[in-house]
Amino acid sequence: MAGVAYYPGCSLRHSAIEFDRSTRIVLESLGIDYEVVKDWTCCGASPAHMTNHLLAQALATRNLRQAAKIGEELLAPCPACYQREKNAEVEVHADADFRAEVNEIMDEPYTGEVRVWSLPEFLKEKVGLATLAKLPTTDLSQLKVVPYYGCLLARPTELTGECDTEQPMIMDQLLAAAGADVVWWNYKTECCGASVGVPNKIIQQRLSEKILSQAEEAGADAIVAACPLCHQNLDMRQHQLNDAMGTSHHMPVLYLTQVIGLGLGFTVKEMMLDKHLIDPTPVVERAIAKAAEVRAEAERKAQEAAEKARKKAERKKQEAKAKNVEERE
Amino acid sequence: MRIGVFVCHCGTNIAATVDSEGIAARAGELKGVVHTEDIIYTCSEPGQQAIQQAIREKNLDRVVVAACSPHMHEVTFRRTVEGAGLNPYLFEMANIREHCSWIHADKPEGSEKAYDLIKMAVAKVRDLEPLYANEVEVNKDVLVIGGGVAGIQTALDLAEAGLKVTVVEKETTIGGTMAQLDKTFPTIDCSACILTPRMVDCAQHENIEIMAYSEVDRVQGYVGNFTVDIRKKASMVDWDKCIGCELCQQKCPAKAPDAFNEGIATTKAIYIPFPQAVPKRAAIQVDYCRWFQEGKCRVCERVCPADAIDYEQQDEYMQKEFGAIVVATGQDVFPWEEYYHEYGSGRIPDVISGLQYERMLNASGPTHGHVVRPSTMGQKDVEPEEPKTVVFIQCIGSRDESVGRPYCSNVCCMYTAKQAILTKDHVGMETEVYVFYIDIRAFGKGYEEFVKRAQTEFGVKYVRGRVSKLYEERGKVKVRGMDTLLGKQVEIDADLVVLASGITAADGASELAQRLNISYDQYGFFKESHPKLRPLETNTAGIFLAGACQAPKDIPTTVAQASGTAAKVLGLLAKDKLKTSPMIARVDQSRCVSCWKCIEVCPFGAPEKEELRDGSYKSHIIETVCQGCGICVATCPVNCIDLKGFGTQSVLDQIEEVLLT
Amino acid sequence: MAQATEKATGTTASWDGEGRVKVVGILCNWCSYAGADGAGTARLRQPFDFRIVRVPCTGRIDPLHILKAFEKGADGVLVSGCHPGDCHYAEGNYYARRKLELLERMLPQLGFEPERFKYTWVSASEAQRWQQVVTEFIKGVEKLGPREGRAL
Amino acid sequence: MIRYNPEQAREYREKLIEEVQADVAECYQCGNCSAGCPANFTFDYPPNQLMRMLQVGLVDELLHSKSVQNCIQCLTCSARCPRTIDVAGIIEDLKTIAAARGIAVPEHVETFNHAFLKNIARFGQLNEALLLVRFNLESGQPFNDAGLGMPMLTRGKLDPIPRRAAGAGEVRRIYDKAMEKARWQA
Repeated sequence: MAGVAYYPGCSLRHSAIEFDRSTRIVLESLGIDYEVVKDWTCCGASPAHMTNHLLAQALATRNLRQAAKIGEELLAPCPACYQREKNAEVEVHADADFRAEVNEIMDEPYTGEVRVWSLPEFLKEKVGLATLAKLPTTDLSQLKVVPYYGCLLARPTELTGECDTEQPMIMDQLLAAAGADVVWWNYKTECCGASVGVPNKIIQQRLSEKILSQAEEAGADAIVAACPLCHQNLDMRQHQLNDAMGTSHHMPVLYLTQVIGLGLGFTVKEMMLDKHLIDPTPVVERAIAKAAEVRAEAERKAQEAAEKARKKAERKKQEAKAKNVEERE
Repeated sequence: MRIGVFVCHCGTNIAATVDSEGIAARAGELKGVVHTEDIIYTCSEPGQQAIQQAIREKNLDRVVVAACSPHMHEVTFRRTVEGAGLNPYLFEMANIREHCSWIHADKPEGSEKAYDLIKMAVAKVRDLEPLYANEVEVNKDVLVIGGGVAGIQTALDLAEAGLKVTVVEKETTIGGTMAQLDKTFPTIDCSACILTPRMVDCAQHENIEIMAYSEVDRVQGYVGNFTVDIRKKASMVDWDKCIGCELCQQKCPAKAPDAFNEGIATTKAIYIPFPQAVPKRAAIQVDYCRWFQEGKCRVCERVCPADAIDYEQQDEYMQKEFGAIVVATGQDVFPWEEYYHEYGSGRIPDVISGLQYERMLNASGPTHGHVVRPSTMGQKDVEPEEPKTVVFIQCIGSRDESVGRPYCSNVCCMYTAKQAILTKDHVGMETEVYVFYIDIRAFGKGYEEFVKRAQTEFGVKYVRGRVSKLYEERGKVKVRGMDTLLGKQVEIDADLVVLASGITAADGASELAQRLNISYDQYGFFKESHPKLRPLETNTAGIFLAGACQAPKDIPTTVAQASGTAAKVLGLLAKDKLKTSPMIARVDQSRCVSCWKCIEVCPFGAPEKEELRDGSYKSHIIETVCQGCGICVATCPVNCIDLKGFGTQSVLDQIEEVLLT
Repeated sequence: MAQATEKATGTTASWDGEGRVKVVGILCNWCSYAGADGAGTARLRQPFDFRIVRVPCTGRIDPLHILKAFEKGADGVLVSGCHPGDCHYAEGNYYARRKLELLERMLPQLGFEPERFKYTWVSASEAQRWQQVVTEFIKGVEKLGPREGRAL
Repeated sequence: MIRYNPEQAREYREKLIEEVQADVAECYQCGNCSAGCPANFTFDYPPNQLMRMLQVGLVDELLHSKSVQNCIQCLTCSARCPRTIDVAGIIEDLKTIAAARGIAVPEHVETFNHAFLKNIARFGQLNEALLLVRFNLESGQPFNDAGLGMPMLTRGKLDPIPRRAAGAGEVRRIYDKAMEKARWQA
């Protein structure tokens, strides 16, 4: 498979560095060769498209142009970047006039046909659930997780490739394949208020609080997200939110690739769990330990059963012998 | 040849974009046209008289009327010319309204096109010849497909009038959806009390044969003479022996989903849907029967006092003859779980459909009429809990393009009002009852008053707005909605949420339509022949519609339509012989090469090998069997078959005439 | 009887006028013809350059009818019947499909642009679809313009 | 007493059909968009009323509304609209119009967007630390998110030393040209 262009995006450089690292490690261990887009720049995020459509599409298209130098495919792990890039892909490829308009304000024109992938879609299509399910070495069956898609991985379906905006499934499937215990809940796609986390806290706090309490309601050990902004709001701002709302949530928030990585046998350290403000390490280690116990218990039971069976057979043989003896006499 | 051309104004319907007077005048130049005339309303009495008068005075031998669609008035004008002593098949219509004046704005354009259409009609009428209808014997038995209230009503009306009726019902009992209901709006009288006596009447009527648990596999023939293949599905119970004592059901150890109770309760693998079932006979759901699944059990066989159980039973196939068919296959409830994921996709136990709630309200239902929260039902050491707050949401699968149902389901507003009232009545006036609605459709007799009662007398709170999401929190169902009149979001902690699921076409409706050769709309509802003038007939002569299979309907409308349909059937079968259309195929035997291709392709078996005096065999069309589709005409390699009324020459001449410059 | 005649007899709207194309439609009586009726009742605007011949069933259509139309100077021919499975005569439209498939493949051999012939399915309840089908088809023919050398 | 504005209604209906493929005339006021809107409590008009205002042409009121500013573009309204109207798309379009007309609404969103764009126009890639500082100054709330600074720094989640990315120059040019064009159009 030709190398895929990798677009980290601004958040993954610093605030979401663990998402970046875990993603790269997982990609590498799955034998996917990728190359970071040369001289990539910000996709414009919501501020751009809330301000000026042409600006938004041009900023995104510039990155498509850079990606085209690597190949026909672009992987953008950050859903915010993904949607901006995908949006540009769709409009620019479909509308020649608009492409011209965009090219007009860029230094060099974009002539390519780059297809943009979201992380979950990429893993599902390129690796495949069946293959992925064979790989895990660490047993996560005791880790109860609720997949949180947020807005950008669920809406609109035309961009996300999901079949349904209310019940997206890709993350569920990937997590299940990674061996985790996926819990159904009502809040997969409710907005966390990401885009206004900084300027309009009150919105973000109200929304994020609901998500945290719903996750608790569902009895989850951790929320799994695949978006730096959701993560920022749910993890980094959790204390802030507790103070503001007078709640006492303590809900770890993991990145999708961190869970997959853990399943693939990478350590808590390698997956950079220590980067989180709500440290997921205890939960994860407890789950792994519990899984071990459960397995041991199961094995013990199996042995006992085997033992019983053996004894029973033994007894039968004895009786049979005795019978024969009687008959002879 | 003396052709008369009559151009209609249809008030301004045509005249607004077509210069009827002008083109009438121009039509005089056409070959064979000896009389032209423009008339304000040609279909009116003076209009028709004008035609007849012209035929007599100018002794016309061909007539063209340029007006609306032949589907509208061809029959009318055939009668008109016949009235003036002209053969009705020497007449042709030019459709200058639906196909011209109504789709064009520019008058010169409209007039030009209308004139072309008249040219074509004139060209065709030149090729026409007098035709004479044949007569066929009529079979007076009637098939009614579907044993719901519509089918029951039609069957009883027909049987009372002395016709033999066969009712084919796919379930093990007749009664349909109405049998599931508790009460009916706007009178709140008991559904069973009205329906079950009628069901019994059906069963006991000497002229009615009920074939329950059966399906229509194939329909052949034509009006007056249909041949229908019916399959009686294997119930694994000999119904001649079964006495409906329910002993098997009591003793059967295998649980099975209870379709009649909409899945809110379970029944047994061998079951009788409900106590008043007609016929009251047991059937085995083999998918859940231990004997069929695990090869052991046979309890029912042991306990059956009539020894009616027959594990080897197979489907029975039979063929019957009918003169007319009434389709009354009803509707299904919209499967909201598959579409409304924001409402929990059916994973939230206390969110149920209207029909499920109806079963709960029903005294013969799983809770014997007690309203309880499903989440507290049928569990050990959990006391079933009555809801204190009940929320109804309307327009579920209605008026909702996002789920492909833009139409209004017609009954939900009213059944919601009814259920809201019954909730107050069953659980107590102190219960909080909310109804989220977009618009209230209370169009029927006494309906608006009924909704008003719900609001005033029973204090049901109507909230104008829709609900965006349902989710569980601390044992309640959170209802996140909007009160558009306040302009405020509302959140309600509900104990029970009832979704007013709309009406969707019955499962397999389109397949049945194809078997019957009747048309259906994009939602799967069967299409009437004309929405206003022929609402009970289909496009296929001899096949009629009754009830919700045609469009969402409530009980009063359904029953009214069902009786109307019965009247239509009686009208048809009152005659001993039926005139058949003479516009059928004809073989020129002198050119037939006996290749029998016509016999191969005919869907009706109209062509036959006829022995001539010289002992040779030539193709011959059985006139009463031919339906006039013309497939054989287009197939015959030597063009020795032609279609009367749609002759090959007439088709070519229309094309040539209109393209002529 | 009201309107004056001059306007209509004016040749402005003649079917042979500048930029006009001549398109003939052969429609099944039970579905597409009724669908076109529905479109009219709903006042759905449609192109002027179209004339309809009604037949009881597309199964009655002989490919020769279409060739004849071209021979007589049609710039395009549109055939429309019942959706497969919905034929009023059970299987007429299947026979039509077989014949017209072949014709469709043959026409380019005779030097016809594929856009000049189309056969499709429009049911009696698909008024809007009818408007769309006929409008698009005629747009296609207009792109090509009148056929050079009227004869086949 | 308000006056309907049929001209504006017509103009914007056509504009939105053209630009967002969404027809406000299709709205039958079921209120689903408002019911699900997570930011509604900060709005002065709920989404369904925005749609109504478009239907009758009260566009200026609309462009000056908090609702248009505070919409967080989560697309819940679009996803659940029974008439499949892209409500969020419509609001986004209104946002850009408001921005182009330089309509100032007493909310910080506009300030934040502005600070954000300036930031990337300067560095090419977003520098979160600087964005925060700049926004806090401009919005007059110096200690906003101050609590996050330390933990993020210690976890290497903040980049104190801003570096210009290679593409920064082009981003700046794109920014200027696009904004120029918009101003000129408005």
